[in-house]
Amino acid sequence: MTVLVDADTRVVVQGITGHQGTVHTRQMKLFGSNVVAGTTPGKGGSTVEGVPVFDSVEEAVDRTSANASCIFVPAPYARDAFIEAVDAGIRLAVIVTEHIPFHDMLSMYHYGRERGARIIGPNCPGIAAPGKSKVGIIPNVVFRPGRVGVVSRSGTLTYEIVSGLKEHGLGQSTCLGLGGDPVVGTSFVDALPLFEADPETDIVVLVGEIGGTAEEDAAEEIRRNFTKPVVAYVAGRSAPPGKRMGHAGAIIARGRGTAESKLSALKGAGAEIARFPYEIPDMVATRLARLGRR
Amino acid sequence: MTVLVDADTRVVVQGITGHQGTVHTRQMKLFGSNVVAGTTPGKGGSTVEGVPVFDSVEEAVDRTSANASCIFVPAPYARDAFIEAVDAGIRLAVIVTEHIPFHDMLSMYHYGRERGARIIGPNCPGIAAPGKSKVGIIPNVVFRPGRVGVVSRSGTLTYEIVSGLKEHGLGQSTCLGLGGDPVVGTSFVDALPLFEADPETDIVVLVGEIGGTAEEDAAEEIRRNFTKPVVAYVAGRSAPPGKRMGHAGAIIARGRGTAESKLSALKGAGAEIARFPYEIPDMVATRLARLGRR
Amino acid sequence: MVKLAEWRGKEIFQKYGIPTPNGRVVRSAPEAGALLRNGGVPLPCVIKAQVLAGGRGKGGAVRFASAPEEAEAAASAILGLEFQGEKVRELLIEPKLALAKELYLSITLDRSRRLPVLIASSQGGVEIEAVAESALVRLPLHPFVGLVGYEKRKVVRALGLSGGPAKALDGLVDRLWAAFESEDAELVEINPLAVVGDGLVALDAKVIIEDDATFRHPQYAEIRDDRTPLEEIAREKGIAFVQLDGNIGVIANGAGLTMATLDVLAEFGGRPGIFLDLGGTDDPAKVTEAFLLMAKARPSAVFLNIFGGVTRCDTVAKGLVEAMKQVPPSERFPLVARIRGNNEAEGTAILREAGIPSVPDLKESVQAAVRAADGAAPGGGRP
Amino acid sequence: MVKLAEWRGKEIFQKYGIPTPNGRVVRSAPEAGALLRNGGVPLPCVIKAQVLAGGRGKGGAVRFASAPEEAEAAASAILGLEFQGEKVRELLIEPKLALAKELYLSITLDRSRRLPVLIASSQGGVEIEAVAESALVRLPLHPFVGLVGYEKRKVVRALGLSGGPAKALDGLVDRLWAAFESEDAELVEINPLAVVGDGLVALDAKVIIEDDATFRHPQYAEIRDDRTPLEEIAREKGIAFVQLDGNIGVIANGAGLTMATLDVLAEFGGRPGIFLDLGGTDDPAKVTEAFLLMAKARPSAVFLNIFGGVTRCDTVAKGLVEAMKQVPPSERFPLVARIRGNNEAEGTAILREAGIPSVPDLKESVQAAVRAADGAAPGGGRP
Repeated sequence: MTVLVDADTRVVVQGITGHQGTVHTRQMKLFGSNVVAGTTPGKGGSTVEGVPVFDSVEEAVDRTSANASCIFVPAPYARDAFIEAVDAGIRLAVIVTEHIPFHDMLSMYHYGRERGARIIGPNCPGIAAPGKSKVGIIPNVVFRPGRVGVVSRSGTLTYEIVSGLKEHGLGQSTCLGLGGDPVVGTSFVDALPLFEADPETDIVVLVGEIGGTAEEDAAEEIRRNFTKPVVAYVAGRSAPPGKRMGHAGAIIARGRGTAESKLSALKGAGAEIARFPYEIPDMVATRLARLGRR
Repeated sequence: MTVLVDADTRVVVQGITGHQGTVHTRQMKLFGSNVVAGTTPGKGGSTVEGVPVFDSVEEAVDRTSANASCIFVPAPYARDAFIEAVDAGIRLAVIVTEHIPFHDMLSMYHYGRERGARIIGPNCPGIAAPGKSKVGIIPNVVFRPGRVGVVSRSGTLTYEIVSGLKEHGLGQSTCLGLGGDPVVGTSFVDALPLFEADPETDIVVLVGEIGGTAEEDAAEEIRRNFTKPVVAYVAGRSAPPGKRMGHAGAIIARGRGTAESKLSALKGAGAEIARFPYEIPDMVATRLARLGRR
Repeated sequence: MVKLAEWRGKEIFQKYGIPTPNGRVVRSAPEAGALLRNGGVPLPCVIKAQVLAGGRGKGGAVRFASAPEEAEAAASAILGLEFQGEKVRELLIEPKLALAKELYLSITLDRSRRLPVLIASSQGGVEIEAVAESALVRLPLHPFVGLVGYEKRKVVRALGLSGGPAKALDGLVDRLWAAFESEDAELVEINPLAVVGDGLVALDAKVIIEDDATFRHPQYAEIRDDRTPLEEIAREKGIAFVQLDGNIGVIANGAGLTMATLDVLAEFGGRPGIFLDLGGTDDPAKVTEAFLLMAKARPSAVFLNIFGGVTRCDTVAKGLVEAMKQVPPSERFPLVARIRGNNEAEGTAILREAGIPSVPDLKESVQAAVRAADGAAPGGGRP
Repeated sequence: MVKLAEWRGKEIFQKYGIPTPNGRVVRSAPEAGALLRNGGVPLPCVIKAQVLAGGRGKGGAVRFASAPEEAEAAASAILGLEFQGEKVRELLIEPKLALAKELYLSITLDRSRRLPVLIASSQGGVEIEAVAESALVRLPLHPFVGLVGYEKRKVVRALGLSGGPAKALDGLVDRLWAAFESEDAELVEINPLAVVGDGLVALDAKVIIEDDATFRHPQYAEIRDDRTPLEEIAREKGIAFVQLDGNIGVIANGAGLTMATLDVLAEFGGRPGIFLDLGGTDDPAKVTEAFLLMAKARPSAVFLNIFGGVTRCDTVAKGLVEAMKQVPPSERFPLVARIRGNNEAEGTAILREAGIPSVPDLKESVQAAVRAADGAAPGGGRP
């Protein structure tokens, strides 16, 4: 397995008959993902993009042995959808849905934790392992298989950066878009050990944002346990304090959460800092060359 | 480690300044347990039976490295006491307290499960590994070190049976009194794998009661995964249906929960059935002799 | 366990917003007649005995009436009835509703999974034990998350609902769950849950509150259960006391030991008449009270089987000796004692001094107790 | 995020049983005088400006009065004030209480732990950011179990309470927790929490409700936030729109890309004036609306930076071309576009046809945008 997904990943799409569910089912299939089932209550028996639709995840798992879920269900029903997936035995759920109340996410996260189920997201691009499988919505065009791991709190900025890597001939092992909501199922701290353990990843590009302390926590994890090189970029250095930038939720508290705090923590942990997205490919290439990998 | 406790077990007694807390702290120490701390809010700084008392479990763990708790706190506060122990890092709690509402136990059980903390009890005798450690209230007089494992839903009936084993020269590896409440932290099904994995246990005596389906579930576990011999006794064969016998909670549903159902399930799983408590020692001795252990 | 009468269960349902018929409780036939004549409950109506025992319907204690006089006659007929020793003292009078369907819905505890479980069936109105397992849906519910969408959809499917009733079910199961949780219930059961027009109505209510949770709900502690008068006194004193058909009184500590004692007694031809479980105590006065209570039940003989743990042998011995002094001559009984465990030596010495030998072997002591009971006058004391 | 005015926060506190002073809201000085003359609020009283911005106290917008006339004068003085662009329109008048102590208590979210966190300090009445970390207690709370005994004891110790106030705290934190949970709050803050006599009173209330949860609480969706009028219109259209001090408008999709764009702009000397995050959309009409909104803010130039994912390049291009047709001549602006990702070829073709080149390189496109802004009249459109 490459970090979280590989060719054995069998995806059920919850909310497959919705517009985004349908569009991204097609995109996942084009990427090469094994999308085995979809669910929409009341629409069981139909097919979407050649994928059989079931009324419940339980049925989908029974009939297709799905082992990962991609959730497009609208925010008010997302909590229920995730619990349904867990109860049906799913242990990896990518939640694409945005605007899920964080109170719901708290109960989802802790329910999942009790049952051993991992959430990626919500409001996230998801997971893509080029040449293997994609669970989520990252555009297919940006990828190429390789040995660079990418982990990010952002959406489109991730696409931008992965696309830049590709243009410079730098392929990716796995790209993880964690989402930037106040409560995420998988944080940098949770994701880094997966890349550390992945024999197919040589270097990790970490893409952060101002707000919260996920990057500071990541720095601590890198310092303590992470042995591979890290190139980090933190967006929002020049954002005005006190204003929220979309869903970045720049709540800056006691000196933590600022770009300065994040950059100095990451630097202190041994990460190389890119000042702009377009600097990343060269830095990665140089570092890989030093490792003798390129 | 012998099943759950051994000489490295460091016990904190929650509610140590209460009557039962004090009495059993002394008994545990006489047994040889390493009781390192007690707690009672507001009584920090005093000592009970030579054991330092703290205001909180957090303090007790910080100062004494306690790693198991024995809870005597009254029922209305027992849930809070257990959560306090888990939050302080305790991963094994024997809850002696009786009359804890099962709704509280549900939240305790699932909270503990999320955090990886095991409950024995509530309303239970606890754990005793003769010659090593005791966490709970089983009378010290009944024990002698040996290789018979005992696991039971009953209190005094367990003492009766262990005492019988001792009188016949049959020592025990670990004795686990699980309690007979509607919701217990550790059931037969959870306990049997511990005995299976314990190199110091040659045979297990399982003591059940009518009501619930814990014995039927145990039979299933024995059939599938348990390789050591089992001698089983189920109390209440002649109890009238529909009447509750104390806290045994004889809710008998759909043919399960009766003595017949339990006995036939256990027999079907290969356990030897004792018809009366006083038959157990001979059956154990015979079986051990066949194993070449006596 | 505090079993609530139907009308109390319906009060709880109303508190949580579960629809019930708009009924009233009466305690006499004239009261029933007046209620209906004043339009307090519209006609036609149903008159239901408020007893905890089952079999009301078959026993003629649920009747319909379409005029006040008819209702009055029905009420006076039902108020005379008795169910398993329980006399009918209260009647619930409700409007008779036009039902399209009778369903079953309940929440109780699944001990094995340590989860509440919701049980639903489209076959309501009959004892749930009589419904085939294949016609039931059982859903374990997580206490931290309650009922979620897919579970409700399963219930709707199991009950064969659609349209208005399906929509009504969505909120109804949430409310039933809230009642189960917030009232510390062991069981909340609606049987039948009726489809009435476009909605759902709870035609019956069976609610059992957990004894141990009455510290959070003192109102339930006052409610009488289906206990005999002696059982009720015992409950107040914190002693588990169960009356049966035999003639031997058994006093033990702990449910398991009590039941094992019973098994051995039965093996040797004894007929247990009372079980008394002392539980865990170190107060000799409580032991004395237990013995005096036992004496009131007039056993042919009493067998005391104690394994000292929390309850120490000397505590029991002291309490017993004190009780023997207080039992009136007319209530005396032959006694066989066996005390083992914590402080066994001290306890045995106290008993020996009072002329009561302790027989340490279980089989022997039981045989002695059976002999003592057989030798005594049935139901009578030792002269 | 829906920030509630103090009086609304206190309404919520009252709903959950958290004691607050018994105050009233007025909107004019005569109304204040009448209220006090009628005894609607007892004297002496405190008059507090109801604004979301901080610094009320220092800004003279919290005053005391011991007579109706004095209160009327204070009210008319405060109603004229403005805080960070927010005019005082409402006053809360409350009885002045005799305080023994001012404490701090709040519950908010700890993102790293994914747990709510309770923060308490004995140093209340000042900005919590100004309180030393050593004078704070932070307790992570589990959403499934709430506050348990040992946590409450920690809070009592941290606040230095005993007796009546300590007892009052026990229930108060449970109620604050209930408010946080049930109202889907991001923050419930009591600062100061005052010891008054033998109890505790919330003298101030800061409650922030989560935007995403307004589907469960439609009443909050109506409440205006601290947004500018254009920001308010954007919010209604589901577009993230932030006004700043510079002159370049930035339209991007996704918060991360928007911020990265800003970082690069700043590097090349650009001064961003408006950020507009399209988010995820595949509706060209929404893109058109966003552009028209941007035009109203009169930027010197606009830089469009889109990486197509959910929002496809052709959707954006279509919307942009349509907007360019609708923007009135007086509001036109120079535009630099960069569109990459999903349907890049289609989007680029649509733009090219409309005479708008897409510059694929980020650095080059930013430099072009900065040049365009520098060349344009400040704040003005292209002639």
